[in-house]
Amino acid sequence: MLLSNLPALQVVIPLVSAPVCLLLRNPRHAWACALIISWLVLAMALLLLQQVYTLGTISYAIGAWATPWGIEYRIDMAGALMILIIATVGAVTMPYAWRNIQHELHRKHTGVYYTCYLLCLTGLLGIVVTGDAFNLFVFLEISSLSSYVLISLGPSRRALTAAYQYLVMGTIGATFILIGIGLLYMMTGTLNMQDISQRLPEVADTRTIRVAFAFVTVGVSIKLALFPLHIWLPNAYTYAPSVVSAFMAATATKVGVYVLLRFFFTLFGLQFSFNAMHVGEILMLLAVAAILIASLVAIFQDNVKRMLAYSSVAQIGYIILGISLATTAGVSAGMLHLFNHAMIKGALFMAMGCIFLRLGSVEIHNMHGLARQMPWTMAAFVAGGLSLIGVPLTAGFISKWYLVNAALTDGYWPLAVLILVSSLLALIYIWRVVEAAYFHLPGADMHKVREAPASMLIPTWLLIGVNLYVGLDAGLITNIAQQGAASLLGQALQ
Amino acid sequence: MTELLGHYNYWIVIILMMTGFYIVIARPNLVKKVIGLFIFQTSVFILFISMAKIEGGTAPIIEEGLSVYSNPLPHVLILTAIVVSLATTALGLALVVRIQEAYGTSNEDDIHVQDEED
Amino acid sequence: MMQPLLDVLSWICLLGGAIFLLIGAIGVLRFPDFYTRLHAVSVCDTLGAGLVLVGLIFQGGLSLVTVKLLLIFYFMIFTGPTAVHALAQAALQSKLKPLVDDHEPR
Amino acid sequence: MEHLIDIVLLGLLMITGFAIVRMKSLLAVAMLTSIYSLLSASLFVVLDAVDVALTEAAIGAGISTILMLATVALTRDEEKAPRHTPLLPLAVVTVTGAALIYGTLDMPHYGDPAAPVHQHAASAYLHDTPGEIGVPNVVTSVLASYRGYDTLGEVTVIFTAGAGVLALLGYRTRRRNIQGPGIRKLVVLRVIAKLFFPLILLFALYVLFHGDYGPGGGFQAGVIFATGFILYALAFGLGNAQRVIHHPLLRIMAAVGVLIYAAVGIEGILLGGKFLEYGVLADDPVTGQHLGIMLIELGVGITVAAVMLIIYYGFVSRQD
Repeated sequence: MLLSNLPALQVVIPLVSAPVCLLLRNPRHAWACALIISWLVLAMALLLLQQVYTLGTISYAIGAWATPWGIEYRIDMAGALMILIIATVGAVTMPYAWRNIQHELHRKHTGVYYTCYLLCLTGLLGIVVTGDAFNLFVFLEISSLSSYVLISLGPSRRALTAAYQYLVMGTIGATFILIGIGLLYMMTGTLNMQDISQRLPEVADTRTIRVAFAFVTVGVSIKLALFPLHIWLPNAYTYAPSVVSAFMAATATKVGVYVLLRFFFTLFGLQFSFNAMHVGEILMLLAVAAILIASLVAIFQDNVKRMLAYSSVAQIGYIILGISLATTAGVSAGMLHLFNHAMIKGALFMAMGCIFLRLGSVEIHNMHGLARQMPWTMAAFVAGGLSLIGVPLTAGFISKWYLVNAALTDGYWPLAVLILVSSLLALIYIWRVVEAAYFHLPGADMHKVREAPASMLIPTWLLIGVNLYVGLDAGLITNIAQQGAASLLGQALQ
Repeated sequence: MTELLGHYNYWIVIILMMTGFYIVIARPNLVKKVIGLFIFQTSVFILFISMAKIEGGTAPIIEEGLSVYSNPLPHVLILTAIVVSLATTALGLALVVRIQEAYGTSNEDDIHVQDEED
Repeated sequence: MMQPLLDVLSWICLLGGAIFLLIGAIGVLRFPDFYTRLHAVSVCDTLGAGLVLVGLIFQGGLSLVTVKLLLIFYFMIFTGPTAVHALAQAALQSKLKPLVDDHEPR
Repeated sequence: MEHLIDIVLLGLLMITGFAIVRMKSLLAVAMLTSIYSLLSASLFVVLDAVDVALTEAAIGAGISTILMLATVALTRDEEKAPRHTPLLPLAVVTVTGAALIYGTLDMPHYGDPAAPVHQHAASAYLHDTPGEIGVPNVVTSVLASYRGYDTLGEVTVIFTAGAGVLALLGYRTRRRNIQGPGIRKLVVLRVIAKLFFPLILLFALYVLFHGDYGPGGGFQAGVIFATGFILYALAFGLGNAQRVIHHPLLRIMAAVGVLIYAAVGIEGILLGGKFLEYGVLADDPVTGQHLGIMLIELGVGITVAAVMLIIYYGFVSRQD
């Protein structure tokens, strides 16, 4: 009975636990509640993935109302993979959060932090699972509103302005999406994504649908921080509490990419999106610009969190690059990189959290000689950094390899060169940190710095472990990504 | 001419939407930006409600003797969206209050100057 | 027999209410300072909206609508003056001087 | 006639919108925003969206205005001129607006009964509601049952806002009742507030339980309920209001409302149905629908009222 209701429970259980968390006055209880729920969500995500793997796409009618009238939950392979990413990152960051939150947040905020975190988790899961265009908007707002709060809780006052900037841009994006959904509804008379895609061909050649497409694309691009709409991201990730940066960098923008995939392939269809609207060319240009410019900017950052944030913009460029090819190989490479980058960035931001806990700063010039004091943390950073660069035997290499292959198959050899060049840029900015930490003489106060606590190190290494495992044996995850891409494009070709 | 009469409602609504949008992106005052967002969103609501209207229809509350009702679905969507807009406004204004306390100003340009000095 | 009479009565009330509302609006625009403008506003609240409501009651007849309209009327006659009173007090406390005629009476 | 009212209201909205752009005094802008919201509520009535009108009037013109005024009181009232000439924003707005107007050209005409929106799902809602749900107000039936999951999301959004304001502004309980200057001293206001306070609460309950038959429902009721307490706090001071409903109670209420809603949904699963399937709650599906709608509207009302007060307390407790 519960198993057949898994799609609904996947979202409802974190939703219900959020108000419960608010009621728990003791921060430790709130943390325990959030921890248990996070791991439960991960268990459910694995079960769900297994169900989708064996049974194929799952459809669940909420309230038992038939599809165009009620709201449908629809999970295919791509969705199941996204849920797994969100659940993994959530489950891993929660044990890490306890020390980090104690250190970076005022005590009176800790209880509310866990509530907002659970709400954010709910929102992100809800976006992925839903098959209804308007329901997507509602859960998008749940995740956005809670992430504005999470970011604003950061230790410096600039967290407030970063959150405000994100709120303004995020709301503009959400309103654009709402306008797009409204125009789509106006022309098709339905909100169910499958239903819209069936009714769309009749009206696809109207100016209204074209405008709807444009608005949805721009709105989602703000949410996923596509260059040049990324300006909210560096500040938000720099000034948020470290665990929030890790969680958001690994999930929020990724879910944005997923929404874009849903709209392009499931809703509008490959034919309309790429052949009629030529969105592929535009996305490819923006992705190339994102990769080059953001990587270059990252090199000149002294604050490592900000550097990683710019690197995120570049990595989103890679993912979008894969999607812009609009082939099964390209999209599956994009999805593979989506998974890998979530793991890499999560681990790197968590390593920064460890450093901030002990050092009180994440500026490169304060990190001289840090590797001797915090060997495990810096080793995690190096392992993650290598993966970010795309060195063989790491996860980053696998996804870049598939990306290059996909580009070459379509005859875009300059893209392969671009990926190589940008990997060199990544090498430079990662090297700056490594150089400071390993090859500079330690500063005067450095001997006081101790290694980070195990409760923070183990989660960091868990994500690094996933990275290294994928680097050695990418069979399963590649298979899932390919199936996901095939299911997305398969729907689009129908 | 019918083209013009058929869409005048939407055109005015678009002007309203752009008024709000303009306030958000052009004005440096943080309170006014939130107000701009509010205007922008409210105008989008009017767009949705306009599309629900049927000529000669009545409110979608079923009664004896009536047969033409306006479309209830956009009304439901907008009820949700109004609540979302309130949530955004409340959070945005709460952030402005905190920014005012932390920076002593709620003008974007002044905040940038202070951030540069840090 | 009754219906035309009621219609005429309700139209008279509605039009009268509209005229008073117009007068109130002109007053708000034309009066020289805050306190005098408040006088103009109160015309809208009492006679203007009141007459419109009475006109609507004639249209509604003996039904639930009339009860609701009477309730609205009840709210209006309480809240209107209170709001004006609060406004005037607020203005006075923020040291807004009323405009007075300083000329000696001739 | 309807078209005339429509055009007049739209014209007034445009004038108000432009005035908001031009005005420098933020107090005036906040009041104009309230007027803008009230005008759009009137427009919603003309466009047959009575439920939306009630909500917009209560939320947009009511609570939002209070929050804006509270913020303006805490920040500086005057707006400074922007440092840059707004050429880029103007260009962005022009392009966006032009794109939208381009998009309208293929739209179905305003009020056209043959438009696709009126054909597919909507006509089924209107046709099936009497038999499947048994409430006359179709907006309520769609909101609470057909798309009840959206509404759960909506309650969660409001809950998120409450938690967010709690995190950002916190709260301070007043032990003593600070008698600030200004309108709190007014005897007339106090008498009227005392007179109307119970009536407002009664009206909130009416809106809550009459939502099946007329405009209204949990959201509107919750906001009206909160407005009653805000009036009380304005007239008698925040301390006295907090003595009536204190902060821990508000937290519990905000959480309990969401939990009631979700519990109704999970009860559906436990009784062998789908999530949020009300039909299984009673022997007769229509009775089950009634029961489900009643319970979730109650949950919505409780959460909304509590969150509105949390937000209000949060803003006002910063005032000193």
